[in-house]
Amino acid sequence: MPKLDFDVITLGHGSGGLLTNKLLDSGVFDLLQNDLLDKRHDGATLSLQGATAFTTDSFVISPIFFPGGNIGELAVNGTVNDLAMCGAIPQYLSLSFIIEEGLRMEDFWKILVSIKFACEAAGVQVVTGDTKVVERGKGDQIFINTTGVGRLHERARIGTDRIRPGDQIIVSDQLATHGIAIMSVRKGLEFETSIESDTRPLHRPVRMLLDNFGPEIHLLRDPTRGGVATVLSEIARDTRLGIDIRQKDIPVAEQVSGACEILGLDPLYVANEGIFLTVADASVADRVVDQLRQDPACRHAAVIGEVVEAHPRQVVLTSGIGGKRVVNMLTGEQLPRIC
Amino acid sequence: MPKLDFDVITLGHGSGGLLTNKLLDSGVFDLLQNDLLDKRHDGATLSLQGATAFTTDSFVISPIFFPGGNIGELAVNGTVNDLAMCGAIPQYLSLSFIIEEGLRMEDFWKILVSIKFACEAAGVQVVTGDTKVVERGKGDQIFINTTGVGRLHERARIGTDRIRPGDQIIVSDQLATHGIAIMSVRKGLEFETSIESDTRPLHRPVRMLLDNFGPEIHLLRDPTRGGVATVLSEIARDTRLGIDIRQKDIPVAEQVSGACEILGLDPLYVANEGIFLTVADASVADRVVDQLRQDPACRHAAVIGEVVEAHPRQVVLTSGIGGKRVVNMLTGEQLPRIC
Amino acid sequence: MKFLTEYRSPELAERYLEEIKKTVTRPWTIMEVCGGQTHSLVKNGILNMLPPEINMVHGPGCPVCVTPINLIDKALYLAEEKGVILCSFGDMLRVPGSEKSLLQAKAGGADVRILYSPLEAVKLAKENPDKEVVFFAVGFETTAPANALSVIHAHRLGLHNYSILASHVLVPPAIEAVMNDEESNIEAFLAAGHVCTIMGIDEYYPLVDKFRIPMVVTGFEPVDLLQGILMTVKQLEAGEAKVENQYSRVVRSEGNPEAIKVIEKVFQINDREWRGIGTIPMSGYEVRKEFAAFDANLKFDVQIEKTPESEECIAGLVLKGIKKPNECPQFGKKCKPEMPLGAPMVSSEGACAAYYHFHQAIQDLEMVNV
Amino acid sequence: MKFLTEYRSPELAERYLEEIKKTVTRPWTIMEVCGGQTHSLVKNGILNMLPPEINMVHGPGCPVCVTPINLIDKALYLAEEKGVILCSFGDMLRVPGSEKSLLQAKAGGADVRILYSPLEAVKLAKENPDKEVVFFAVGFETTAPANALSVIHAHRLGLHNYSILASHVLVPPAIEAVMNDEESNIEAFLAAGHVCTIMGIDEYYPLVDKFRIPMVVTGFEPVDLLQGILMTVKQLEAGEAKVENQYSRVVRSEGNPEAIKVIEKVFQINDREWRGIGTIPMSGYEVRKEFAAFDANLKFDVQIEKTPESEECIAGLVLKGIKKPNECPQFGKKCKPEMPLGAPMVSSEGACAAYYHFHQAIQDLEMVNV
Amino acid sequence: MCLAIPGKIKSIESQYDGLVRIAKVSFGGIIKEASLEMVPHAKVEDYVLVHVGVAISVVDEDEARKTFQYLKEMGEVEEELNISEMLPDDI
Amino acid sequence: MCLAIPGKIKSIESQYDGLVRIAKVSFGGIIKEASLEMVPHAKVEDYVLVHVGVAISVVDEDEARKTFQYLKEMGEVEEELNISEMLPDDI
Ligand code: SF4
Ligand code: SF4
Ligand SMILES: [Mg+2]
Ligand SMILES: [Mg+2]
Ligand SMILES: [Mg+2]
Ligand SMILES: [Mg+2]
Ligand SMILES: [Mg+2]
Ligand SMILES: [Mg+2]
Ligand SMILES: [Mg+2]
Ligand SMILES: [Mg+2]
Ligand SMILES: [Mg+2]
Ligand SMILES: [Mg+2]
Repeated sequence: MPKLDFDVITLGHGSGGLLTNKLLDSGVFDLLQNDLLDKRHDGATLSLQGATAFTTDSFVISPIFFPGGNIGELAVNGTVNDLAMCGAIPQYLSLSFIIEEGLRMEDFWKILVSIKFACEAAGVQVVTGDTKVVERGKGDQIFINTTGVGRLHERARIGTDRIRPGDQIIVSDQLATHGIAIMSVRKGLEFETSIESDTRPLHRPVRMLLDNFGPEIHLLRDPTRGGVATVLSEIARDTRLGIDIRQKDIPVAEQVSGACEILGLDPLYVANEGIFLTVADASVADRVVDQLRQDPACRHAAVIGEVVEAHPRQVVLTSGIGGKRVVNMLTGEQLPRIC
Repeated sequence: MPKLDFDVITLGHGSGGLLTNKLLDSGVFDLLQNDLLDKRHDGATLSLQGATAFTTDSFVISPIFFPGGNIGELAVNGTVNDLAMCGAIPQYLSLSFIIEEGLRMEDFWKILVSIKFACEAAGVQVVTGDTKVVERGKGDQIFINTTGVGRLHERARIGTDRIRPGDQIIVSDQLATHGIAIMSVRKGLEFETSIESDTRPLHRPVRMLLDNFGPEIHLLRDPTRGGVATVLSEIARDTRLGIDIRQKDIPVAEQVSGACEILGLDPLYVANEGIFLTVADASVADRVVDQLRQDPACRHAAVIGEVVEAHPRQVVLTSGIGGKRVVNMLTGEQLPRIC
Repeated sequence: MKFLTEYRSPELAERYLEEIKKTVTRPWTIMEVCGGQTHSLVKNGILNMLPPEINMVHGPGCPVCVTPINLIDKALYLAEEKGVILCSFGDMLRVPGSEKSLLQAKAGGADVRILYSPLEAVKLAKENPDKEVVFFAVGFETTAPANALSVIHAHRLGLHNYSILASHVLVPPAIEAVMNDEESNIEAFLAAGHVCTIMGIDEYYPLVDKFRIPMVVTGFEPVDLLQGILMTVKQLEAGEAKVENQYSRVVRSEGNPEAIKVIEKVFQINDREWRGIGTIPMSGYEVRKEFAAFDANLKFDVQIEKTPESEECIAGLVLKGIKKPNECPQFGKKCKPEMPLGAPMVSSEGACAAYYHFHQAIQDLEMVNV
Repeated sequence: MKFLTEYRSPELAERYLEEIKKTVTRPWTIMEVCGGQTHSLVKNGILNMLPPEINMVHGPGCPVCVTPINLIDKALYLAEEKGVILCSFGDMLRVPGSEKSLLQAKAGGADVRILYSPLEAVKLAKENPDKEVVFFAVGFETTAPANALSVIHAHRLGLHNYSILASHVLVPPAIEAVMNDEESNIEAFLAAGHVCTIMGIDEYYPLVDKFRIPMVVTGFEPVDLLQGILMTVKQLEAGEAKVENQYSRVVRSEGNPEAIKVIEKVFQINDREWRGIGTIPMSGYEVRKEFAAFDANLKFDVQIEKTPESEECIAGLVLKGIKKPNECPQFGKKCKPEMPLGAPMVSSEGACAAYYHFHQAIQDLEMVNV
Repeated sequence: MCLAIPGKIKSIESQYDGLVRIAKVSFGGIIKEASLEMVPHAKVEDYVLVHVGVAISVVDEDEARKTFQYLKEMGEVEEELNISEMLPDDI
Repeated sequence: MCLAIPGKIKSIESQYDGLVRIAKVSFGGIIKEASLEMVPHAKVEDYVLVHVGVAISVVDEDEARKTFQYLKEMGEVEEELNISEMLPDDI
């Protein structure tokens, strides 16, 4: 961390004047340094060719530091993953902070360092940014927006319109880990043991799938907020096809399972970060799973169900004992069911 | 406004589940509709060629509705203008909301409608977006991030490295209007009369300058936070040249002047939205001003000073009575000087 | 997870199911009293696996569902007008009072918090000596010891800023009310395993005698439920009516004497209004006078007008097992989880919500237009 | 703007300047007492326009600058520990107390607000009956009527939750203290126009008699200041020492009798500590006993330990006109507006900040490394 | 109603000068605190049924087996199902 | 110290049952409220010097002219500067 005159962020650091310049020059620019990050202008100039994916997300997670990560790497990975889900190779990010006055500079610095490493891990560059500071009580320590651009993979043919009955639904790893990691440190619900978030960039396994299977990969989605249930419901709605999934094949870590039992949560509705969902042609499904399992981030990849013509626009789950039930979108926010 | 089951935004609307879908499908997508805005995916696919400007800003203004505008049009205009300042033709925006629970749907809708009109006025399309909801007391009604891409104007040769001694400093219109408009509705400081913000897109006058003067336009900057003083200080610092400006030539509206007197503020440090600053070759400066004045948004365009070899890295102002003083960056946040 | 996963065994479930099919010879109507059991039946898809002769109807055993509107309005008043930190379990926050839910009050700026345990609320009171902390203590007998303990802990800590807004209901009087209803056609009960863990099974002998119905104390996992149903059907087919305990691994005949002691120390039995059902005599708990200082009802003198319940909602009939949720004209139409008309559509233990979320019956409905 | 723009006329300024140059024959040291005048002199670049013979030195007339650390610490304590709504004028919020400024306390969660007027603070108290509102009432005589009025308004409204933390200092005793300092070499004063608007000019005759120095009551616009300087120089060159009034368009000899009445109703004169200078007898206002209920000093019994002032800061010498800001070894080095060592670097009326922001002397300094 | 889950006691502490026993209970490896005030005889390694932070019963292993033995006892199946034995002890 | 600006009274209201007069004062067209309690004789169209929301003096037009006449009176310049006349009345 650089030597600074200040140890907390104040409104002045968002004034656009001297303190903003000092904050940025204190090391932010050095840390994130690259050829395109123009320190002295409000925008970057990129040289882009052809089909380019463009995606944005704001990250508002609380707490900002959680087991297994922090809001900084989450913000990088989240947008890197959204680009990957478009079938793109992530290239450039914009980075915009909304900081609540009083944030400790030390925390801001930790977040910045995480951003740097997350960018390196994902092979992306932060090329433009923005810093705002809001009054105490008007924010929640820090919010981060990342917006990303990336070149479309030449073999990618991604779209709900490409989904056919018989297609297999594959998850890349265990469900619910991130959501439970966050919930496990929430005031009033916390556990004694911590579950680590699985936040990570997914561009590598996605690229591998596109390299190897190209157009046989019909859809990619990261089941973040709303969980797998919501993403599958959206797919069923958009394709007007049915989806069958099998509870017994859905990978969930033992600890995460335990936490869900205690809190009365269904892992299908819990938010994820480090996993993605693939809808692939049946002919390649097993090979997709085999390939994925070779990536350390996807060791528990599994086919969990398939697209069907029956019960259009509905997701039906076969329970562990063989019963069937409908799976809907998450309604409202996810609250622990205790009583 | 669409008929809805809810009249305020709740956490559930940011859950990513059913309510998020309902909110977006209630009319948001319809309102902002265009061919590229993919309702069903987390990103858009654009076809971009060659040098492309990329810029981001988060908007955290309070109050969100102010005389002459609201946060929605501000968020569009702000990024449109940053693209224009890069010498680019604004094309596509991402749009990301961080909403505090309890925001009235009516207010959200008003903001959305403003966004729509601002996009139309600026000729840009919102192609991807994100909606988060934070707990009451963890935000400030609504924050908006817009990130923009736009094709570089082929005649644009913008950069501080292109600035030479003798270059003229031109402002496109009256200073401090926006900042005073906001301040004039702040609790405890408010005026009986309201000053209207001049928020507006500036891509048209900029394009006109680039069409007509191309490489003779050496720099474009929008002096938002920190005001004209800060931007000029940055230019002096980055070019290692001096800048002379003349107080008598700096256009400020009478009412804005009055407000600055009462609050003890210097218009040079007040935030702007609807104006930009051009550093142009001396040979074209007068024609630049003439051209600008033909645009209704730039009726008060004026040469306010020039780049000099003397006093490198310093901005010196000649006061109304002919005295000289140094102009520095804004320090800290701008507080009214009353006593 | 031991003692959990075993009872989810598909092999075992299949055998119990086969055995049920072999045993059953004619239609039977069985009520599972407990909302947790309803939730498990639909979540595991059991309702569709049972032979058609077995008609499971869903009881009033969702404490969130039967909490009167008036009491929710009281909690809202405390949170919004009295500025207390109002805490409760997750699902309780979604239930609509006469105008809004606690979650909506929270969106409006009230300090409403979700806790895992009432004991956390006591900690909160200790950490916030300048604020009043009120725990909205909803529950059946199962939750009563924890709620009572919170009062005892607060008392022991000398806290003056902690109180509970008790909304406690009791199972046996509810069974009696259901059976006394003329329209009821229930022939047997799965008794609520966790309630019996506290109270034991002795309370059920008089009911079995009075109404001559089988009563099988049952657990919550799929195999538990199937075994409980099998035991019930066996009694029915044999023309028997006795109390049996499927859930003996945790339920003792005498219940949990320590828990009963704590409940009796803090609470006393009173007449109680049930949302959708009406007042049932001697069917609830209120805080004893000795602990009046911890009774939010007495501490904050709140007079809230009674609001009539929605006329469109047939929750009363659903809770008494007279109608299935999908027989309600509003089910999935004007009444959905994101916009509930009645409480049973709110809690995921509520019969209407359980049906809405999980049950195949939804296929018969117009799809939600999303 | 009428009565403002005219006094910024470059033509008029030039003629006054010429006249000053014609009049002056030898070096003179003149102090403008008021920080507002310092601000105007540097902002308009007048210091560099004056003939070299005229040495303007800058007085202690910045109320924000001379407010003792101890009082700021008190305000901080009220805001942070007592949970009051602490309001004041903008610049006051930036001044460092012994550990932090009010702005930093705000960043830390305290409810600190910037107001245009103390009368707004009374409104705030009326709107927030559950909160204590304290106005940090900083000022010279000019501000005293407004601060006093706020007390009268609050009294009239029957408010029990409003009080002021008065930090009021008086000009004539400060002039006397400056003149009594052995190191002082001041030969004439521009008296503070707005203070005289309230108090009139009679207070200055005894000072002129005692110290035999010219005293010209002067306004704030560039032409006002130049005329005031010209009038002063004329006296000096003529060997005269009298009270003159350049600012007669608003300053009457007797001052503003209504304002004086209001001040005397609410305040009484007391000995007063000035930051950087020390205690000056009979140089401040405190709230009268009759209005004790509105005196934050009495209402909140706060005992704050006195903190010694920074040893590196020579504010005392600057405020007494003995040193120029840029003669301070820390000026622009360890002491900058964004990180002030002493109060005069904070307020834009403070001599050090005025120099830092506007004065050409900055050219001689190493550039800020931004 | 009343979500209650069995977990294994990993350790026991006391609070209020020994008046109250608090256990760390593992549910599939995730640890949460539970009051043992209602189960005074519960000890480390026991499985307790926990509801809203309070242990309300100690699980009886022998009784637990009955669900697997029931069908055999009824004479309806030949062998007792060995599911219980197949499962690993909890972590 | 003490930023005070002259503005023109546009209208006068009373508060506290007529005890207090409050004016709307225009500063270059921007209107702010100021208490007239310290200037009991101030009337609409008068220019008052306002400091932190309180009018502390009525500007005297004749006296105001003196700054423009001073140099002439001193015999230093030939004609009185007519700047004051050149300026438009405030809005
Ligand atoms: S579906 Fe809704 S309206 Fe009908 S009974 Fe259930 S809660 Fe009431
Ligand atoms: S420059 Fe700073 S340290 Fe020096 S006298 Fe001024 S305030 Fe004090
Ligand atoms: Mg996205
Ligand atoms: Mg990590
Ligand atoms: Mg995303
Ligand atoms: Mg995504
Ligand atoms: Mg920016
Ligand atoms: Mg930008
Ligand atoms: Mg507008
Ligand atoms: Mg911008
Ligand atoms: Mg900009
Ligand atoms: Mg998103």
